[in-house]
Parts: sequence; structure tokens; C-alpha cells
Amino acid sequence: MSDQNSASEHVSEHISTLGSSVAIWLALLAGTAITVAAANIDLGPFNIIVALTIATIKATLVVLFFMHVKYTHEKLTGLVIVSAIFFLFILLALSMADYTTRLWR
Amino acid sequence: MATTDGPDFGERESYLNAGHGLKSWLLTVDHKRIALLYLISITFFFFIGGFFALLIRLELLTPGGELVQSDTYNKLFTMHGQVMVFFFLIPAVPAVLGNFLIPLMIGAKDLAFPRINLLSWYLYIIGGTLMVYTILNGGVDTGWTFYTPLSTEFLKTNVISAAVGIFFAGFSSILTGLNFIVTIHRMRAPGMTWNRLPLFVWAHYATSIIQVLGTPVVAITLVLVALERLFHLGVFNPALGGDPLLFQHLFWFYSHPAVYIMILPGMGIVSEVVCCFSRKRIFGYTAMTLAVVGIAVIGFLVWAHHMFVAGISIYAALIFSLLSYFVAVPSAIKVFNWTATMYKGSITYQTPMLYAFGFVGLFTIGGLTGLFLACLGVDVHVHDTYFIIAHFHYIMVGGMVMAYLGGMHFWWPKISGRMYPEGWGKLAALIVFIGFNLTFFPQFILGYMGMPRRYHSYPPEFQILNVLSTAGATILAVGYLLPMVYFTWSMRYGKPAPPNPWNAAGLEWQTHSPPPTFNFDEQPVVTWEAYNYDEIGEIPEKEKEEVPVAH
Amino acid sequence: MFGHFPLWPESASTNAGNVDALYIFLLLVSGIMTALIFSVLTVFAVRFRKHRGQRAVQIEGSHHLEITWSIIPFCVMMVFYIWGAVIFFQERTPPQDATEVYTVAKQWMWKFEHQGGQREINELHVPVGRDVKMIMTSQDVIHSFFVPAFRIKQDVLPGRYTTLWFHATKPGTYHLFCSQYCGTQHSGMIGWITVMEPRDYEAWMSGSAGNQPLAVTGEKLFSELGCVTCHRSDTQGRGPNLVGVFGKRVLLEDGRTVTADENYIRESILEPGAKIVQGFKPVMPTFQGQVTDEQLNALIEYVKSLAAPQPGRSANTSPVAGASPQL
Amino acid sequence: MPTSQAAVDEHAHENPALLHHFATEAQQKNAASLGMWVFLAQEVMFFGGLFCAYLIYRYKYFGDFGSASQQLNIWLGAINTVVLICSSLTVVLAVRAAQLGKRMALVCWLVATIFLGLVFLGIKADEYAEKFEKHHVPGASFSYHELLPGQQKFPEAERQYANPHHAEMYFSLYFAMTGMHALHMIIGVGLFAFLAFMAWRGKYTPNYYTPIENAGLYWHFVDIVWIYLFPLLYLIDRHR
Ligand code: HEA
Ligand code: HEA
Ligand code: HEC
Ligand code: CUA
Ligand SMILES: [Cu+2]
Repeated sequence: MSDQNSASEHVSEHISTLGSSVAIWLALLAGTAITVAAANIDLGPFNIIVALTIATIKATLVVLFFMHVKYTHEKLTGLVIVSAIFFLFILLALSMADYTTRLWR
Repeated sequence: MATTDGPDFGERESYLNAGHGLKSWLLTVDHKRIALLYLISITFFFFIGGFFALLIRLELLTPGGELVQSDTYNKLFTMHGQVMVFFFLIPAVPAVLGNFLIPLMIGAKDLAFPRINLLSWYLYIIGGTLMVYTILNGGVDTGWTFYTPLSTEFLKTNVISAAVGIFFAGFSSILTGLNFIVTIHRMRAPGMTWNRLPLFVWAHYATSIIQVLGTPVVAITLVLVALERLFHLGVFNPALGGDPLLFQHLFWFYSHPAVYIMILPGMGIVSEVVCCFSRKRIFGYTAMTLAVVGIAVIGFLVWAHHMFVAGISIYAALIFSLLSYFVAVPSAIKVFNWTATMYKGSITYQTPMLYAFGFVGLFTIGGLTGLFLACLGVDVHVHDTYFIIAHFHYIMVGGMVMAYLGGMHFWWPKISGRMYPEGWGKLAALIVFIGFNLTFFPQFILGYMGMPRRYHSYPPEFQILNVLSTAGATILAVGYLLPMVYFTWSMRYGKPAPPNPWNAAGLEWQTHSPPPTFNFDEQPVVTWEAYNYDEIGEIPEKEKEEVPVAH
Repeated sequence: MFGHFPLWPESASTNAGNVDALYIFLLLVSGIMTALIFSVLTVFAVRFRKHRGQRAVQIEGSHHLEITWSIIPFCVMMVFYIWGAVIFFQERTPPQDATEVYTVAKQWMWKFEHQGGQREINELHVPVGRDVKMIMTSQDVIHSFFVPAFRIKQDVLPGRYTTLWFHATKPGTYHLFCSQYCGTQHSGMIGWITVMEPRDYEAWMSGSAGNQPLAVTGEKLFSELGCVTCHRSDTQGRGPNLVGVFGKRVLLEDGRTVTADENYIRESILEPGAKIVQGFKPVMPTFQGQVTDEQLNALIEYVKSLAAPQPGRSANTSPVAGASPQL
Repeated sequence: MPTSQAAVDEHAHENPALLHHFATEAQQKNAASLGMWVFLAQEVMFFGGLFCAYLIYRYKYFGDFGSASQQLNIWLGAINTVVLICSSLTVVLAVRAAQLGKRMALVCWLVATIFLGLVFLGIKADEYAEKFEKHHVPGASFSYHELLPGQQKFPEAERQYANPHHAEMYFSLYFAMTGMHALHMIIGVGLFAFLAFMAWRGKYTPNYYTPIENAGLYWHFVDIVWIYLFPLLYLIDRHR
């Protein structure tokens, strides 16, 4: 089967270069700075959206580059990540479906 | 390494005689030995849980509640539920049969992480010890559901030790699931493609998804319950602004999918057994694989059907009711496909097949009554009545325990290297079936009449049905004791089993009974589909009780 | 001892008939399904028993069949769903003009208070042929109000109200159970619902006199607690005029609107800062810990009576309160 | 397929780290890596329960959560975020060193990671201590009166919160979430200490460094949790 054959032939031997790691690191630091700065500006309901978007971008960078998901030939890793996010989403979304539609809360 | 003591299996070395002494068992990393460790431990807990069940039934013989105090009764059903669910049924099939068989079925030498497998067992034992401590230290009376704020602010019993015990059992279950997922992905023998996997393996794959992604949520929830009790955080305490319904959401987010942990592996067993004793391919292999995965995934979307009258939004109730029906469709496919598998088969009725019949029938009844509960208008009336009790015992006891027993009989020759006594096996299956129905069918009627569950005393007009139920439970007890006795007996006195007594398909039957430590003498290479009974043919006719057939 | 051996619960409300009809339908359909599956199983089991010299015929499967036996059950189930949802919606939508009974549950008893001020414990008298709405809360843990003869049930939660309604059709005495496990005496938290002919009911109501109507109690409390100093019947008070508030949509300071139902009034008294009415300052002090659940009920009943034409009667003319399901 | 008997015999003596039940190193490594990812998926759901509780109460008690969040020290939070991000970098460099077979570099980067982890925990401990002093720890001694200074939003208001319990809820969740996160950090630090020791003894080679890689994955995950905790707990209401 694909996931066994292809994957077990070549182990994900990607060695991250110094440069790219430092670049990601700088991007993460920049993200932190931006998110702190943005928090002090009143954007109304967008404050939360901006903060979480930046957090998600940072998290994505970590997953893709620091955790080497970008370089892996392994589709399975992606599947595991996607399903974790999916079921987390289910938990949050369906619980909120109750709380947001209660006539009294 | 020649053996002198223990059962004599000739010169051949098997996992059973590969090492001696307690240490060789307690430090083993062999999945087959770990499976036996689990077998012993879950049997222990099954009898504890069963003992509580018998006390419950004895108490309910009379309406007045004379036998035990109400507090004691509350502890009885709580500990019955917790022990049966977390320490018996959830690990029952995966950790015993799954552990033993998955590497054999996919042609591997062991699970991917043998030491983690042993760790799982130790976590289970730590959890189990805490549970036993809880029982001996005066018990716990939260109900198996731990509803807040009762469990966090009001009860004075051992809530924390029970919660922590279940937390450990939960992590044991998570690690088992993790091990299975990785094993099934990474350890398959050459040629063992996904669409050649036995359905037993598929069922465990689906189960593992639930174990890995559902269990952590209940784990953190129980941590919060313990913290609430210790520090009064208020997260679930309405007096401090908390919402008790949040606890219910988090609890059922796990515990509904968990009911599928408690049925999918049984479905896997039944698929193997039905095929073997009909000498046929499974009807609609692809649909069967999609169905188990579908049940596992959709099972995550329906949890609030346990909360229809709990005070959730009615719109949420409408959604969850609808979603609950979706999960029934793949279940229906399974039932119909098993039935269709028998069509034009060549069916024989050994004990495992009898249990498989029992499973299909009782699961159907239990499942269909699940549809009553998913139906909002009816659930408002029967919620928290004996109708619920009957529904889930039909599935869990009538379905899963039957499947478990069927599987134990089916693979006992492989596990122990001995045959069990067929006549006794059939008798026990019959007793279990009769006892079961007598115990739990009256509870459907009681439930619709309105007898609430978790009641220590009840109005006298409910008595007759309760008496019937108690009578059934005693029969059931006999039915469960029998296999226990003759399995033990057969370990010493049973006929030595050939490698493949049922002439069944599946890699596990191609190695010795009992298998050697590394499972196969040489690495198997798979070139055939699952259930290739067309090539295998009939069950060997030795000294079997054959009914002469004239048709 | 075994004299009385029923197999079906009594039915004594309009809802009971609806639920029974649905239940019988479910029983029939699943009975047919079960019979079908069992007989097919039996036929196969007998017909395809092992015959000497005859081999099984291998069948791969059939997508047509599989699709058929997915779609048909699915359609049947959608009938279950819709029918069940309709009944549920009715059950959860209290009619207007219902007689109201305030309920406070605690370990392990039921306390009822009628609008007329009559109090009962573990016993509830209601008239036949009239809508009755239960407004329930708990003082400690979760309980559940369950009357099998009416086929209704609703959990009763601490810290908020849940509601329930029924329309009794048959005089008699029926079981009241607490169906949510609530500790030691859970099985002792039972009582009786007595359904009476309207005439008997009126007699009973006036018989247990010595009470003042709940709204009057509430009015007294309203001045004793000092509510009147801010909530005056003109627009001069520091707080909003409460006349006609109940059941209306209220515009809040943060732009949201909420319906002024029992839970909202309760919250306004216990957590005044949670929702600030537009145009007012959050100066109202909290009365948490100063009013009992019973007093709260009286205050709420009073606020409600301000909305009604004649205080004390339950003629709630507001379109919003009655029409929307209350949960 | 690599999983043949021949392959086993060939490889069996090459790498002492190859366990008996695997056929090839590649198989073993892939299994370990998949196992780690599945474990992380489990961790997502574990924290998911807490995030769900947070989300719901944030929704229910929107204003009070905002006010209570003002009590946190945004700078300590930001510094800790930076510390964690740096530690993620050191982990990446440690893995790289292991891949390249630089033993001393590996040890150094691991020690650096441990150091940064300890800095994070130290700052966290300091924040906790401050909470104790201010009586912001939920429980009997919880007090909201001291939240007042400098935060007067409504001139007439006697109180800052609609309901002090809602502020307490915020702090309950704050402690539960950051506490659970800190627990993961402590485990991570312990893990790295062990790995640093083994690395120093020369256990890891370019052929076998799976433990380093997997511990790295774990550490990055813990980092990601913080990346979400920081805005949710510290930043939600700064703009008011
Ligand atoms: C192994 C365990 C298990 C399984 C598999 C199920 C399966 C199902 N359960 Fe059950 N359930 C429990 C264990 C289980 N349950 C437990 C333990 C509780 C109580 C917990 C507590 O409160 O303590 C419970 C409670 C429970 C409730 C809450 C009741 C209440 O408290 O008010 C509901 C409500 O929807 C429900 C529904 C269902 C449904 C729709 C299924 C479906 O998956 C069933 C699907 C199967 C079929 C439908 C049968 C096969 C189909 C056919 C033969 C096709 C023919 C069909 C038609 C034509 C319609 N269950
Ligand atoms: C998962 C599995 C599971 C299993 C297998 C069982 C098995 C049984 N259950 Fe269980 N039950 C639950 C799960 C299970 N149950 C749950 C989750 C609840 C809800 C709890 C709650 O409300 O919180 C419940 C509740 C429950 C109730 C309702 C209590 C109440 O609400 O008041 C009843 C009542 O009849 C009952 C009966 C039985 C019976 C008769 C059996 C029989 O099948 C048991 C038969 C087995 C034996 C009888 C063992 C034989 C052993 C001996 C004969 C030896 C004696 C032992 C010693 C001397 C040590 N169960
Ligand atoms: C110090 C003055 C004050 C006192 C005393 C007071 N209130 Fe209020 N009340 C207010 C103000 C101001 C508001 C509007 C702002 C708000 O919603 O908090 C209000 C709002 C309300 C509301 C919501 C009204 C609406 O239009 O939605 C209700 C109901 C209420 N109060 C009931 C009571 C009751 C009952 C009492 C006595 C137990 C009471 N109040 C005592 C000042 C007061
Ligand atoms: Cu109150 Cu059960
Ligand atoms: Cu369920």
C-alpha cells in the first residue's frame, strides 16, 4: 500500500537550513510584535479575529517548517493534523450551536 | 528451551512457554502475553461489575428498597456502570482480542510499540487499582456520568479517586488506540493491502480513531471535576457562575463516541465469524469498511442526544436528533450485509456462530430502540427511565458481550492451543440468550410505563416486571459463569487444537496454535483477498456433531 | 400484592396521546423491521445449512441492494425525526394564558407555589382542561420533573429557570418523579399530581386560603427591598419603568436585544450588570444572597403582573413571551 | 516491499537501535514518527476540552472576561511568547545538529532549550505568585475589589464586574489552561534533560535520532498551544 511503500523507502531526511530556520524564527517574532501592537488598537469585533488570525499563521509556520511537515513525503501526517483540527472544530462548533441558540443565555 | 512444566505442546516453542515465572509475564512485551494479562484483569472486573449487577437486581426484587440503604444502592449502580464501562467493556475486545490478533492478522511480529503496549496495561492496572481502592474505601455514588454540581459540590464519597482511576484507564485506552493505528498503517505484511484487511482489523482501526480523539476530552473533563472538588474552581458550579451543561457537553462528547468503542470491535468479530461459518466472502466488503469508519466519524456529531431534556437550546436538540439518525444508516448496512452474507452459504452452528446470531438479533433490537431515543418526542418521555437501561444493555450486553464471548470461543484454540467443549459452549450460549432477554426485555415496558432509572425503591405496580428481570439476571449469571469454568478447564484438559480448527481464512490461522513468540515461522506474503472461502472450502469434518441433512 | 399489573402507562394529557401515537408508530415500524430481519435470518439459517457435497456460492456484494437498504431506512427514519420534532416543538412552546406554577426543587423535595399564593410540597393540584406552565428552578443540584401520565419531563437546574407545560385531560392522581439522579434520596423525591375538575379545583384553591396572591407578595417585596425607589411607574426613576416590560424585546446598552422572560428578570435582579438596558447606568445593586428563590418567584410574578392588564391575573398579552419556545 | 525476511537479516546487525519486530530502519522511523503525530492529535483534543470551556464562558461572560484579562501583565506574557519561540528555534537547531551528527552542538542546543524552558517557567511562576498576592486565585480567598485601581470604567460603578464570579471563572480557566500548559513544559524539560544526557553519551547518530525529532515535535506543539493561549488570555481586551 502506498503509505507503507513510498514512505518507508525514503525517510524524511530533510535537514532544515540555518537560514530558513532563522527566517521563520524572525517571522514568528514579528507576528508576536504585531499581535501585541494590534491588541492595543480598537478594531471593534475585529480585535479577536486579528489576534486569532495571527496566532493561526504563527502556528501554521511552526507546523510547516519547524515540524517539517512542509518537506515530508508523508501524506499521512497531513491527514492526522487535519483530522485533529476537524474533531476539535466539531467539539467547539456543536457546543456553541447550543449556547448561541438558547433564547436565554 | 525445553519445557517441563505447563501444558505440553510437544517440542514446539510457543509464546506460552517462551518464558517462565511471574517476571516473564509482568515484563513481557509480547502482544499475545499482554493480551492475556488484559484477559485476566478484565475478567476480574467483569465479575466485580456483575456482582454489583446482581445486588442491584436483588434489591429491585421488592419495591420497598429493603435490602440495602439508598446510599448503598446509589454506590452499587455507580460502580457497576463505571467498572463495566471503563474497566470491562471498553478494553474488552480491543485490548484482549485486538491486541492478540491484529499483529497476527496483518502478518506482523508485534504491535508497533510493544513497550507502550505494556505501559497501557500498567496504566490500566493503576486505574483499576484506584477503582478497587474506591470500592473498598466506601465507594462512590455519582452515577457513571459524574453529573455536576452533584459530583463536585455535594457528594462526600470518593469522587476524586474514581475520576483519577478512570483518567488512567482512559490513557491506557488512548495508547492502545495509538498503537493500533500505527501498527495497522506501518506493520502490514507484504501484499496485505488495505482492501485485503480483515474487517476485524478495519473495525479496530475505526475504534482507535475514537479512542485517540475522544478519550482525551473526557480525561481533561475528569481532571476539571477533580480540581473543582479540590479548589472549587467553579467551572461547572452554577453557584459560581459555571454551567453544569458544559460538563454534560464535554462528558458526552467522549461518552457517545465511546459507545461505539463498545460496539465496533464486536462488529469486527461478527464479520469474521459469520463469514467463517457460512464459508463465504463478506457481502459488500467495501461498504462494510466504509460503514465502520462512517460510524466512528458520525458518532462524534451526535452527543447532545443525551441532553434533550437537560435544558439545551431546542434548536440544538433538533440538530442533534437529526444527526443521530445519520449514524444509524451505516449500522443498518452492517446488519443487512451480515444477513446477506449468509445467503447461499453453507452454514454450520458452532458456538461462535450462535453468539453471532445473538449479536445480530439483539443489536438490531437495541439499535432500533436507539432510534426511539433519538426521536425527540419519545425521548422526552423515556429519558432517564428503564427504557434507556434496556436500550443500552441490549447493545452492550446483548451485542458486545455476546460478540466478545463469540470471539473468545472462535479464537480460543489459537490463544490457548486447546479446544473448548463444544456442547457446553452451545449450552452456555443458549442460557445467556434466554437469561439476557428475560432480564432486559421487561425493562423496555417498565421504561415506557415511566419507572425512572437509578431508583432504589419504586411504586408497587412495577414489581412483577422487576421480578422477571431479576430472575433473568440469575440465569444470565449462570450463563456467564459456565464459559469461565470450561475455558479454565480446557486449558488443561481440552483437546489440543490444530492450527486452523475452523478452516478459516485469515493469517492468524496460518501459524501454530498457540503461535510462537514472533508469530510466524517466516514472514508471510499475502496474495489473496480477505475471506477467500471459495479457495478454502468447507470446515474439516472430524468428530463434529453433524445434524444429518435432508433437503 | 401483584393485583395491579399494568403494561401501559395511564395517559392524562393532550401530549400523552400525541406521544403514544408516535410511539406506537415507532413500535410498528421497528416491529416490522425486526420481524423482517429475524425471519430472513431464520430462513437463511435453515435453508442454507450445510449440505453434504454442496459448496457455498460466493457473492461479492451488490451496490444496488446496499443503496436500497440504506435509502429506505433513511427515509423511514426521517419520518421518525420529523414527527418527533413536531411533538417536541409543541411540548416546548408554552401557550399563552397558561396558569403558572412556580417550582423550586431541592434535595429531596418539590416545592410548588401557585399564582394565588397557595403552597404545596410534593403534591400539586391542577385543573383539568387548562394549560399549566411550570416555571422551575433548583436550589442545589440538577433534578428533573417527570410526570409519566403526561409524557413530559424537564430537567430543573440550579441558577436558572426551565419551563414546561401540559394540558391535563383526565381527573385523577398521577405519579410525579424526580428522574435526574440527585443524591441519596433521589428515589424518594416523588410526589403526586392531582388533576381536578375545574369546580373542585376552584374550591381547593379557595380552601387553602390564608395566602395572598403571589403578585401581591411580590409587590410588597418590591417596596420592602427598595426596588420602587428606582423603578417608578413614571419615567423619573433611576431605573427603567417596569410596566409592560415582561415579554417584550429589550434593547441593551451594547446593542443586543433580549426577550424579557423569566430568566432575564431573574438575571436582572441577581446579576444586574450582566445586561444593561440602553440609556441606563449600571447602578442597580445585586440582590444575590438577599432574596430566596421563593421571593424571586414572587418578584417575577409581580413584574409580570405589571405587564398584564389586571395585576394578579395571568392574562399575558405580550406576543413574544408566549409564542417563542422557552428554554 | 521492504518487509521481507532478507531485509531483516541484512539490517539486523547494522543498527543496534533497530528493534526486532521491525524489518527496516525506515519502517521503524516512520512508525515512531506517525506514533508521535497521533499522540499530538490526542493532545489537541486534550487541550480542546479546556479551549471549549474557555470559548463558552468567553461568549457568555464577554465583558467580565475582558475586564479580568486586564489584570494580566501583557509584557510578561509577550516576553514568555518570545522565549518560547526562541526555544522552538533551538529545538530546530538541535534536530539539525543531530541530523548532521554534531554531538556537542546537539548537546548545547538541547541545554539551551532547557534553559529557555526554565526561563519560561520562572516567569510563569512569578506571574502566579503575583496572582496569589492579589488574591486572584479562585477559591475562598478570591477577591475582586483590588481589581479597581485605575480601571474605573463607569464613574458611578461600585464594581468593575457584572458578577465577580465571572471574573473568578476567568482566573479559573487561566490557571487551568496555563497550568496544564506549564505541566507540559515541565515534562518537556525533563525529556530534554534526559535526551541531552543520552546525546552527551553519544547515543544519537545521523542514522538514529528519532527521540530527538519526536521530542522536538512535542515541544513545538507545546509552543503552538501557547501561541493561542497568549492572545486568548492576555490580549482579548487591551483596546478598551
Ligand atoms: C455500545 C453501546 C451503544 C450503541 C452502539 C448505541 C447506539 C445508539 N444509541 Fe445509545 N446509548 C448507550 C449505548 C449505546 N447506544 C448508552 C450506554 C446510553 C445511556 C447512557 C446513560 O445515560 O447512562 C445510550 C443512550 C442513548 C440515547 C439517550 C437517551 C436518553 O438518555 O434520553 C440516545 C438518544 O438518541 C441513544 C441513541 C442511539 C442511537 C440512535 C444509536 C445507533 O447507533 C443505533 C444504530 C443501529 C440500528 C438503527 C439498528 C440496525 C439498523 C437496522 C436493522 C435498519 C432498520 C432500521 C430502520 C428501517 C429504521 N442512545
Ligand atoms: C458495559 C457494560 C455493562 C454490562 C456488561 C452490564 C451488565 C448488567 N447490568 Fe448494567 N449498567 C451499565 C453497564 C453494563 N451493565 C451502565 C453503564 C449502567 C448505568 C449506571 C448508572 O446509572 O450510572 C448500568 C445500570 C444497570 C441497571 C440500572 C440501575 C439503576 O438505574 O438503578 C441495572 C438494573 O437492572 C443493570 C443490570 C445489569 C445486569 C443484570 C447485567 C448482567 O448482564 C450482568 C451479568 C453478569 C454477572 C451476573 C456476573 C456473574 C458473576 C457471578 C455470578 C459471580 C458473583 C461474583 C462474585 C462472588 C465476586 N445495570
Ligand atoms: C439603585 C437603583 C435600583 C434599585 C434599588 C433597583 N433597580 Fe432595577 N434597575 C436599575 C437600573 C438603573 C436598571 C437599568 C440598568 C440595568 O439593566 O442594570 C435596572 C434594571 C432592572 C430590570 C430590567 C428592566 C428592563 O427594562 O429590562 C429589572 C427587571 C429590575 N431592574 C428589577 C429590579 C428589582 C426587582 C429590584 C428590587 C429587588 C430592583 N430592580 C432594584 C436600578 C435599580
Ligand atoms: Cu431530585 Cu432526583
Ligand atoms: Cu449516545
